[in-house]
Amino acid sequence: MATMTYLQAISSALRDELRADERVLLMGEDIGVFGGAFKVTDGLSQEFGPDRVMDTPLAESAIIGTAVGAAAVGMRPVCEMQFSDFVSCGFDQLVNVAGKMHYRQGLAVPIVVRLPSGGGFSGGPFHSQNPEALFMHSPGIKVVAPSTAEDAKGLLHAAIHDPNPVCFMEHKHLYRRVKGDVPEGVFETPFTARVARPGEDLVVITYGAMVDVALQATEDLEDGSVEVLDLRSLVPLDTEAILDSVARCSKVVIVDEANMTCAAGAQVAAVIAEHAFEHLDGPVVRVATPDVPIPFSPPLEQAVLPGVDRVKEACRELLAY
Amino acid sequence: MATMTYLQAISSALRDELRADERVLLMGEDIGVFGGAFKVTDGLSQEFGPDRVMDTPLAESAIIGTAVGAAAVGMRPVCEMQFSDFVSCGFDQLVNVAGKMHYRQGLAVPIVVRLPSGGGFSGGPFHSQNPEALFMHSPGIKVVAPSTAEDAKGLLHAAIHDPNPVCFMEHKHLYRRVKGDVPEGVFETPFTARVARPGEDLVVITYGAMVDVALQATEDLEDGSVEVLDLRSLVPLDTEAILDSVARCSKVVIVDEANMTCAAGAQVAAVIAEHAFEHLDGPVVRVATPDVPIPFSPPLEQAVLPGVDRVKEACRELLAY
Amino acid sequence: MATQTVTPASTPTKAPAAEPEHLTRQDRIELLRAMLMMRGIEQRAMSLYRQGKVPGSFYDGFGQEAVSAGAAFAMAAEDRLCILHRDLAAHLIRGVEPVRIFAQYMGRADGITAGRDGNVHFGDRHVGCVGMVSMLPDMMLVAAGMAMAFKLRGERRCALTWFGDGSTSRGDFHEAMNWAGVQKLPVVFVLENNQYAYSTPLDKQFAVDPVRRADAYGFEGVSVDGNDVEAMFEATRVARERAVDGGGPTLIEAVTMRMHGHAAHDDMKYVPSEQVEEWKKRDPIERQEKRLAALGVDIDGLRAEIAQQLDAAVQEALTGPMPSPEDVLDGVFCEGEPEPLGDGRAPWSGFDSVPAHPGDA
Amino acid sequence: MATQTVTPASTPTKAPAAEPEHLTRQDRIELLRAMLMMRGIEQRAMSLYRQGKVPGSFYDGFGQEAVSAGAAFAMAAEDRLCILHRDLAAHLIRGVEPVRIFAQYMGRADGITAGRDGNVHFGDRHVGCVGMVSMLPDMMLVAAGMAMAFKLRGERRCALTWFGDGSTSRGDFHEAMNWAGVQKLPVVFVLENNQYAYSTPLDKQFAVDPVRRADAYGFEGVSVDGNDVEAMFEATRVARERAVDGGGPTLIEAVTMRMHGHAAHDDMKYVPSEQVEEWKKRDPIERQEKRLAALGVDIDGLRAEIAQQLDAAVQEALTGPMPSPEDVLDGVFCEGEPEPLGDGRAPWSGFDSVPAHPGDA
Ligand SMILES: Cc1ncc(C[n+]2csc(CCOP(=O)(O)OP(=O)(O)O)c2C)c(N)n1
Ligand SMILES: Cc1ncc(C[n+]2csc(CCOP(=O)(O)OP(=O)(O)O)c2C)c(N)n1
Ligand SMILES: [Mg+2]
Ligand SMILES: [Mg+2]
Repeated sequence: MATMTYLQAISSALRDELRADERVLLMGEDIGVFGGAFKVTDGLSQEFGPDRVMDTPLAESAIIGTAVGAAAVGMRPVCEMQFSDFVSCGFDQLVNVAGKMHYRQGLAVPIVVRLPSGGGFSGGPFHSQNPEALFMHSPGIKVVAPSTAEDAKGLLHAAIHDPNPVCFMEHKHLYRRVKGDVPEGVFETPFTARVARPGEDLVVITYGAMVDVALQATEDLEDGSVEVLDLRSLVPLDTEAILDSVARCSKVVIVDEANMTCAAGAQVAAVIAEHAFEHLDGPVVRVATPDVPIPFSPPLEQAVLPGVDRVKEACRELLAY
Repeated sequence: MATMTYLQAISSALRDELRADERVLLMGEDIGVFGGAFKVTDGLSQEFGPDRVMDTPLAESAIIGTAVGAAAVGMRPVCEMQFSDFVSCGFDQLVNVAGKMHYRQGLAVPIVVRLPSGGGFSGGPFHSQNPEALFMHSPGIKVVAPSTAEDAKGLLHAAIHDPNPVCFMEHKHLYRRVKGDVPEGVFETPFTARVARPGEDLVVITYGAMVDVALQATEDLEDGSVEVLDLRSLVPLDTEAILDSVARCSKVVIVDEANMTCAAGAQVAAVIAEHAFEHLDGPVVRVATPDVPIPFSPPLEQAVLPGVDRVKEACRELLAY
Repeated sequence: MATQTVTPASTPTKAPAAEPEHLTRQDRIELLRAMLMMRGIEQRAMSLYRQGKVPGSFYDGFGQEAVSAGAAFAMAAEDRLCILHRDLAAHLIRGVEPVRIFAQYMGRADGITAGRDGNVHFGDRHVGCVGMVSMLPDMMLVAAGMAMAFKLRGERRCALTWFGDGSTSRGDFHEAMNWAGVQKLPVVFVLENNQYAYSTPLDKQFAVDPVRRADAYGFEGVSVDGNDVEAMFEATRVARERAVDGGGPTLIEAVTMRMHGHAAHDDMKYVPSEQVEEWKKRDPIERQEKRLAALGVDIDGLRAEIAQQLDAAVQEALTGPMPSPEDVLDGVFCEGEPEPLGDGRAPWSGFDSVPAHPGDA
Repeated sequence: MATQTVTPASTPTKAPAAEPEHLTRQDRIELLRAMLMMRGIEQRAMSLYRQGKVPGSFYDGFGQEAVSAGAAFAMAAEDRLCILHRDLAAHLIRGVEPVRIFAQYMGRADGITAGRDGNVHFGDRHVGCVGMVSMLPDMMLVAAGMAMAFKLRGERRCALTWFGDGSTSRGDFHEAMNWAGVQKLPVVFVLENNQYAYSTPLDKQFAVDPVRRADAYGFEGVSVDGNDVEAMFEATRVARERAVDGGGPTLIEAVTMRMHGHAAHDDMKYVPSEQVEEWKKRDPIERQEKRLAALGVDIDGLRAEIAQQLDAAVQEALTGPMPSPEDVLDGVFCEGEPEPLGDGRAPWSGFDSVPAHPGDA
């Protein structure tokens, strides 16, 4: 066990993989000499050389497209989007080339696309997005979103070992604010949900940065005992764990940071409305960012991002239902 | 009133707008001399000239990006993606430049992006997609999806008159198979839902090509009287009409052709699970395309697309619930 | 357009070429065979389409057979290809059986994609090919990525892909060209300039012949008579040598003409008949036949042999089953170990001599 | 790199230029004023950032002031601009008040975007500017689209945008260049070659200086000393004339150096100190000051006047309110009639003479 930040956990997973598997190759803008916009790859180019920790041209479509090609001939590329927002520029290669390859022709595409995502620090409309739902809606792409340091490392190892395209949603706001014990060496965290805190009267289903918000919002709720379910993986989605929590708690609040419409939370709500109807003792409540670009100025950003108060309020109301 | 096909209705709306408003400009690949891959713009370049019915280079990002610029200085561009699948190549310009412009700086972007979408004719994985949910999840973009000839014309007029980016989902499978009476001249269909057939025991909520499937599947159901709600507009989503139907019918089947996860239907289900919980007498059932690329071969494609039988079966089961 | 003038000029002079340095008599016959097979398959597929046995739409490369035949013939077994929609001969040279291609067109279980993808959207991974997606020219980046891996691993291998004149307008063309230039990758880009992008003529796609762009990306660009299969082979052979020797990418512009509509439904009204007439005179198959006839090759015999083979393949394909919907949901994700791409057929005699490719595997 | 050699060569000779043909004494002072204001604003904003009054990150254009000042100065009131993140002087020339820029940086209600977008991500639509998005170089297509509309409507107007060396690697660069070339659009593309894309040096972005690409797109490409504001003006003036006269686009490469880190957090360790030292000698403001001092202009007076003005603007901006969350959900969509872009300030004396722009409006 070692204590490290969420960011250090990601770096350490990358280092371990580069050491263990010569097929692993990191690609991205400014990830080499500079160590990446967030310093996630700091020191790796010095240790493994510019060929394996590659500074690429400013070209997201090319980063993903060439990674697909390299993967097709046996490499295990791990691509970094400098901010998850910029994956919009490589969207086509990811959903149409990488995502559909195996179904169409049985050719595996083992690539990982690291997506530093999320808001909370005045990044504004283009440095705060949470694009995971776009990839949940695109067949053939796995999507994981760690909320703890341990899961950040374990899910990244599992993603790199996975023979499919995996979007690794790493939340920028957790990079240095979340710390935790992480097992030594290479280990895999399964693409399944995790009960972050057991409870009986209501379950908050969430992932990524909102897990911590949910835990804070519900730790001292005198109105009832609240479970927090950390999805960890969005594709595959752990429907069993979701339905199990709902069956036990009968009340659900779903929290995600992405814009509300057609978000991951919408899918979770739909699954519950269809498959857990009998167990529901109240409406399936959602807390998410309304359908606006993420504004820059702190008072505006704080007004749209789901925070502890909004989640607490939602839980209180539902418990009282 | 004139009787025309869904395709003719779209062409006639484009012709009327080109005649009525010199700011209107059509842009797309092969839409000029050739009249478009589906002949939607047939004859328009001859009538209005190559400047107003513009054959563009093969470049979706440029089609949308230059349309944004033209709109910013007073034009009303209507872009055609040759197939909706190819909007993936212009995705960034649409969601990040067009979609966020007005919120960020109060500058309107009156463009329409026509998206010939949907499957049913062995188009395969790249000529059958239904990308509407991607744009529902991206703030600042309106999304409409007509199911009848009249709505195809009225919604397209309204979309072109709208000062915002509008994705106009025109279903390829309806082009020549749907015929109907269409009022003469320019008229606007509001971005609201429409009760396609009133009913009392169950409501099927759907849009686009699935409206016809829903009507067929439920016309002769002895098990109960089924309402069919045609959403017509996905952004804005007519929540009022949805909740009203649910309040009256108490049972809901949601049908969409897109891949199921995070689709429009997921959003509709989530809205109902949160805001119509009291009125539900059964689970919110969804019928959609499973999360696979749309296969080419007829027996495979038919196995994944929602059809009359699957919808009928779903309604029967829910009515019996 | 530059391209328009380039070709007619270069042709008559080049046509009756002397025995080419790098092609044996047998090689030259194989080139013709590949072109004849391609045309024969596409003609049969077109009538199957008209009979309603080929679902969806149908695309062919009539008149462009030399481009894919000549280029693919220069590729080694361990090289990797992304073959496009006018390039059927490349699949044949790599070793794909005609019966599986007919099955592919008809959406049958025995097709390369087992009915999951359609018509030309396939590549047989067992012979080192990655099947194209529709989005053009996305495969340029995939080919560049394979070449990047070869270079990183120090392998003497090369990747090759084709794309059309219209596809050069897309951003991915640029990102691939620039990336390949910056990293000096062992990749060959074959620009198939067939004068049209669907209905759109060249002057609506670019102001300057895109072969001139190669220079601005820091590598070689050559314009070749795309209707001369031996010229296509030679240009590609040179480009491949440069690639595996560390000399970087090459852009080969194959100047040719799309002699059929964009797809089966397209009547090509937008093409001036003089243009078609002009290019009819330059049919790549006739040209190669003339050359070989002069060498005493029995052309009729070859044609008959191929016709018989293809008719049999059609019959066999017609008896094949349609895919079963049972497992239609399987395979979205890969479970277990990925199956690597296999090597392809490399019939060129130049590959017989082992020392030519030390260290390949 | 070609770019590296171009500059030092051209500088010393050009530096003490004779009275330029198209610039009055007052024009030359205005160019200096714009650069001084830009530097003064960014220096003050940087300390506001260090004091925690500027949220998020902060980008500046220290050392590149001549690029935006010189280019924007050649633009007419009715022209339209997409201004990028190193180009503050362009906003000032178009007429944006410093106080609103400070408010913008601090996310205040009086900022150009009223706190909705941050730092350099703004453009004042009232002065004919469309604010940049982060995705680079997306605005090239927006500028091309505005130019397309001007051409379709037969207006003698021009669109201009800036972008960096790194941005030339993206597909949208190509799609915009190609589209502008095919349609011969009245657009000016200013390639701001400041030697780095964040930490990435030029040789990792391209093998050949991208100014050489213009030729392959069918239009003019010129390389200019980006640290000479009068040279920037002149190149842009010529490009604009060409544009409005129907001569098509121009790519202007402004060769300069990013003298600060990519953003406030970036210590630039990756830049060799000799490179910085070399470029320090070529400061664009010092150079213009030398020229004007030689003409007897009171530089100190000008500096003092600007310092006073900016200090006052900072104080005023600091008193401005933060935006209220009440209407945070409004304005995602436009309701009612779109408000058109307004015309901007066009201080160049050349625009005083009406006949120069007949038919403009
Ligand atoms: C990104 C993208 N946009 C649109 C299309 C639709 N489309 C299919 S083929 C074609 C024309 C392609 O022209 P070219 O690149 O010259 O290839 P050719 O068919 O002439 O060989 C178009 C526009 C596509 N396949 N991909
Ligand atoms: C599409 C895209 N990818 C990544 C980024 C992140 N990013 C911001 S600035 C920058 C470097 C830009 O370099 P250059 O184009 O030379 O402009 P400069 O900052 O040097 O003026 C990068 C990679 C971005 N803004 N857009
Ligand atoms: Mg072509
Ligand atoms: Mg730069």
